[in-house]
Amino acid sequence: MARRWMGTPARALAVSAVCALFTTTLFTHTPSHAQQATGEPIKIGAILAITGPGAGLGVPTRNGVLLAEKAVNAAGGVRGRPIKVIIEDDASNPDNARTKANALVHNEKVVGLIGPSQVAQIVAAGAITDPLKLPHIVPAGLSVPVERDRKCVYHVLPPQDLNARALMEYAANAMKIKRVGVLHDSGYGNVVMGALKAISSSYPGIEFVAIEKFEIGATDVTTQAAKVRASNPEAVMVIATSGTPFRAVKQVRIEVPVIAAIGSSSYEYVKAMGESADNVIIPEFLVGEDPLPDQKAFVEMYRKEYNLTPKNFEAAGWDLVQFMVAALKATPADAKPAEICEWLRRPHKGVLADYDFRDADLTGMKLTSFVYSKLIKGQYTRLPFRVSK
Amino acid sequence: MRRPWLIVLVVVWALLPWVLGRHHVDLLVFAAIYTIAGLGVGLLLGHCGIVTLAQSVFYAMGAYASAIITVNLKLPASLGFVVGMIASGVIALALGWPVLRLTGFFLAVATLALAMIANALFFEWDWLTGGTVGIGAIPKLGLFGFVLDTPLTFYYFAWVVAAIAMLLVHNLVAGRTGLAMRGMRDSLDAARVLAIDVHGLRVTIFVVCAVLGGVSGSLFAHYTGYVSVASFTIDKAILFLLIPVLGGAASIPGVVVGALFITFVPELLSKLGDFHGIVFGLALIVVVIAAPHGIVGTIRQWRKRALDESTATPGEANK
Amino acid sequence: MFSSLVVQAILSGVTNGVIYALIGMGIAVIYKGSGVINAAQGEFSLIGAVVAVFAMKAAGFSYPIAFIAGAVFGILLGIVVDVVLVRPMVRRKADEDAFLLLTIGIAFAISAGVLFFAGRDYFTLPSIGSDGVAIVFDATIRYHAIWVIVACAAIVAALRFFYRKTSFGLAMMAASIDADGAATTGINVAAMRTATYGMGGLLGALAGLLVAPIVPISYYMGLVLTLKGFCAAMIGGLTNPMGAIVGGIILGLVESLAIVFIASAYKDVVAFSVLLVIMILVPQGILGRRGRKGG
Amino acid sequence: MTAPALDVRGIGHAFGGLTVLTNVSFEVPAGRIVGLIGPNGSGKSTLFNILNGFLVPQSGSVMMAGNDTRAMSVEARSRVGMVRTFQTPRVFEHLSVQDNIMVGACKLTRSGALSNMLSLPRARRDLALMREVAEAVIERFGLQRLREVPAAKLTSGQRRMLELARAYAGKPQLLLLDEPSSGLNTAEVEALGKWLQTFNDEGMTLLLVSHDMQLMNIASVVNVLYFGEIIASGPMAEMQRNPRVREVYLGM
Repeated sequence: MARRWMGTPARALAVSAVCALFTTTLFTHTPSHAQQATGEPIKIGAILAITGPGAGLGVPTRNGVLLAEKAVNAAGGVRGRPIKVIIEDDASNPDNARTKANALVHNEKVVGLIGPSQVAQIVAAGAITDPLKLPHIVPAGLSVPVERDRKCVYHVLPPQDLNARALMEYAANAMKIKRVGVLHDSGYGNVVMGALKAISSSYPGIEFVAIEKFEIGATDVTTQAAKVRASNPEAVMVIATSGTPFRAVKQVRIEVPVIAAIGSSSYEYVKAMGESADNVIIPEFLVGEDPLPDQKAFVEMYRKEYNLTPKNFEAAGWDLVQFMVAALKATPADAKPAEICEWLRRPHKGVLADYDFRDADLTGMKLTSFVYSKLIKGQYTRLPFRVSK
Repeated sequence: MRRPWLIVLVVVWALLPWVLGRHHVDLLVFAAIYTIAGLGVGLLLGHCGIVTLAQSVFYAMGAYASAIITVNLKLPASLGFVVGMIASGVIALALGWPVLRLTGFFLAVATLALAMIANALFFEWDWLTGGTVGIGAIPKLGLFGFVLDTPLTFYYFAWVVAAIAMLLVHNLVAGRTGLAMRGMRDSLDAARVLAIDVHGLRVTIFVVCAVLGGVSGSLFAHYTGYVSVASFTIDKAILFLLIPVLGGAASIPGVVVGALFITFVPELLSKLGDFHGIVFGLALIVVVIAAPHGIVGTIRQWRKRALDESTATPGEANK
Repeated sequence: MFSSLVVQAILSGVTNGVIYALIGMGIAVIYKGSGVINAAQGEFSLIGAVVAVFAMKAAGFSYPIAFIAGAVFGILLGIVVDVVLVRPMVRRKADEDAFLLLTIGIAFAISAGVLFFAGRDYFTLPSIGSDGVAIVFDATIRYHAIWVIVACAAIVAALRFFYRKTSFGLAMMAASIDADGAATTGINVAAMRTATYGMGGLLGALAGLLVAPIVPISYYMGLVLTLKGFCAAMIGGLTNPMGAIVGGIILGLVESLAIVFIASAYKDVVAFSVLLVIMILVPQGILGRRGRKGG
Repeated sequence: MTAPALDVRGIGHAFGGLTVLTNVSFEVPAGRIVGLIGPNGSGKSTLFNILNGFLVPQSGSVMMAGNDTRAMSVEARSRVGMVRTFQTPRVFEHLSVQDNIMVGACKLTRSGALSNMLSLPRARRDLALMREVAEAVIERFGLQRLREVPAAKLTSGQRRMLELARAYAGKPQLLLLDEPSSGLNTAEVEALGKWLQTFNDEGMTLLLVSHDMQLMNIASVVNVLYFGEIIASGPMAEMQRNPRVREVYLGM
């Protein structure tokens, strides 16, 4: 009886093969040559501005996200299952952001949400994820008070008061100047301007000699730029997400250096600035042309994939996915959203910078992690200046 | 209203959200909100022959009133609705009094100018409206102990409010005011000669339209929980104009059909990206040229014509 | 230092004003010729610029060829709008607000079409002459802006010559003043109205082509341009297209001075408030004769 | 003696340099039928538009039952009983005959938009009253068969009758008639004359403006307007014999 069961050598061979296969997959976990993740994908939602005024931020972030998705899946995904990032375009509009967030969270049943990248859209999408305590990470700085109460919406770019401080540090300590002019838009620019006013008391030496505002999508700001020039500042801060103000500054022949906020720093906007992308200093985190030591690996991988140089938003896109995946790996497969959200509330080491999501501003970045770049004839160079304390 | 037909409609309406997916219920809530704003525009267009592009202004005022009252001042939501309606009505009266002296193109263009001015001010007065950043975390509405935080619960509340608005507009149109409006529309001079205060009536209807816009804005604020100037652009003003024009300006069912059209068409065409805008533009052109009475109006005409043909005995000339 | 600011405001005011004038002239021509206010005039400008941009980028034509392509497309668009859309409604004797709804529908369809085919980004065309700037009393004006002012003057002269000296122009003028009277003298009024829309389309496209190098054009800007053009035409009195020139420049100056003396964000608020005041208090416009009904 | 229903004093008016009326004065005693005739282009319709408020005269004044109408709008004059008809009758095309007449009766009720929206008792009472008045007028004018017919489908004679019925529904004290007989055949003019006579018998003051001599027979006084001036006034028979009028009218 037993003989017949073992009788056929073919069957014995088949059984042993299966055992061998089983044991190898169980113990092999070295990422370099692990099997490609297989099976039912884990869906992560992503809302980015692929079109509209915010495309200058959304498109680079998307590249970073896709690169991270590919790398994570190549390294075995999460517990062997691949991740699938479903990217939706909010067309730089909060209504779209709300509808897309609704569809992703309730129809696609994503386990986490990435983006959007502009303030209005973040608050709109946050209204969907916050009640469910869904893990939600955005490539933008914390801007409005309501964001402080949304404990599961983390930020991988500095809050606007940190941006403002970084701008003032350079003007006060690197340039050591007194008279500063400001040209800012009515969205992102408005928020950072509010922060600048709030912290101006800690930089007594600096006086804002002209503050000119223009509406988002304005196409002609020469008159505002002329008003800034008329107050003969020693430097002009431009806080906007478009190339228009930079072109206006050049057209009215303002010769003093321009200090721009991180929101203007992407190759899309540099292209839009044309030849006004010169003598512009930007406090940011990643200068692809001259990266910090532990950013080199990411820069190389990005260049190999897209044959382009990455910047802040590409790195932010990468970090977003890495942190989300780390949370999924560290929590049980059937963990509830709130559990994953709570796991994320810890320090993280990203390509862009180091974070501590436990902070009240749900970001935890330091002023010292800023690097300062300078645009010379459209090319980024990294300045030695760093904030000391 | 024919009794049985109405009862069937109510039953279907009550069961619908349990049958449809959450995303479609969300669209039906927006259809209710747009119906209320569209009723106002339909009243002006269908009964007074006035094209208004300023409804997005009053829609925004209702939304901002609710947001400011509940978020900044932490006062109850009902006060937000009331303040929204009063604010819309008062501003409509203040602006309407001079502007409604104009007629035809010039009045329509004047309302467009008002919409543009309001949009620029919503941007600029960010201390009030939050500008592009807007106002977030608007609390959910509570009603008799229920919290209306899901599309399903809000669906019933929004459509009941829409039904009340429809009843009020129906009464207005069926009553003395409605008669005076339709007379004014056909001949302004003849109406004035019959002691109808034409200017006063047009301003009154403009105020009613604005208050309806305010109510729908408040509903929008409490449903989405977030308002920003990007939701109150000129596109929205044209959308509100589309509702009665496509549906049938002179009829209340027409406004409902129009509201359903502009909420579901973008959803059906969402695969094609921004294609729905073209459909709206072409639909407006086709309706204005070929079917001036809108979808419902044209159907009524076909049914009436079919009715006439069937009852007209052969040989008798079509009277 | 202060004076250069005012000079800068005047220069940019005149530059923008001339663009508004061109659009305003298009609106006035169509209004005079057919009694219809074309709410899609700004979209004619948008299409003119977008066609030129595509002719250059996609089809690789040179700038002059693309410019002409844009202008011709404007004329064709005007003619198609009249023949296909306006004519059936004239036959049906539709009332004033039906025509307005029609032009709003056209505006919405065109801007949605540009959004769908050309996307949300901004288009610019190369400047006429060099990209540099001329210095005037320490304020700057782009060479292209000077060319725009020259072009606008040339267009006005050509229009005046066309309407007064050429037989076709006279026929169009007659048809616009008194359609029935003109018909009795054998003028084909319907064809004249089509020519009027063609002319309106041309003026609109030219405005778009000339503004694109200064102000990047995007799908949503048609309505703002229409309203600014309408404001220019209103200030100049709708009955005479030339009035739109003065109206446009006044509007442009009011806007840029508002930026200097009030605040930049109030530019549009001031411009459209001026429009409302004029429509209500001075319906025939500052320059126009009493001849206009309406307001 | 009660104040005249209409007291026109020194009316002058010009359109851009072209004088149309110079120093026109005449009276319409309460309860009488007064006529105003004149060839085309004599300024009749301009005067008519001044009387009812569509035009503000450049000089002179119009007193209505003793008070000055300068500050009164068309609607205000109508509310105190002045109703006019139009040379080509302006009926509400899309509304049925009954609805047209009900609009005429709006003047008798006051419920506003709010009470209508909430369909308060006041609003419902007003609507019922208007329907009652309209029904009575339809009976009176024999328009029962046309009750549901949209005004657009009426003949010009029926339109004239509807305009009269609609005016009558508002119980006017003073009725201004602008070329009421234009487009009517002699039989219809005869019938119109009878209707106007019965209106007058019920106490309504009438001002007939026309170039139709036949209709003027029902007027107690006729004023003759020529090139913007009243050249003669008196009973119709006398006017036919007046040399100045004959010269103007009959070119003899």
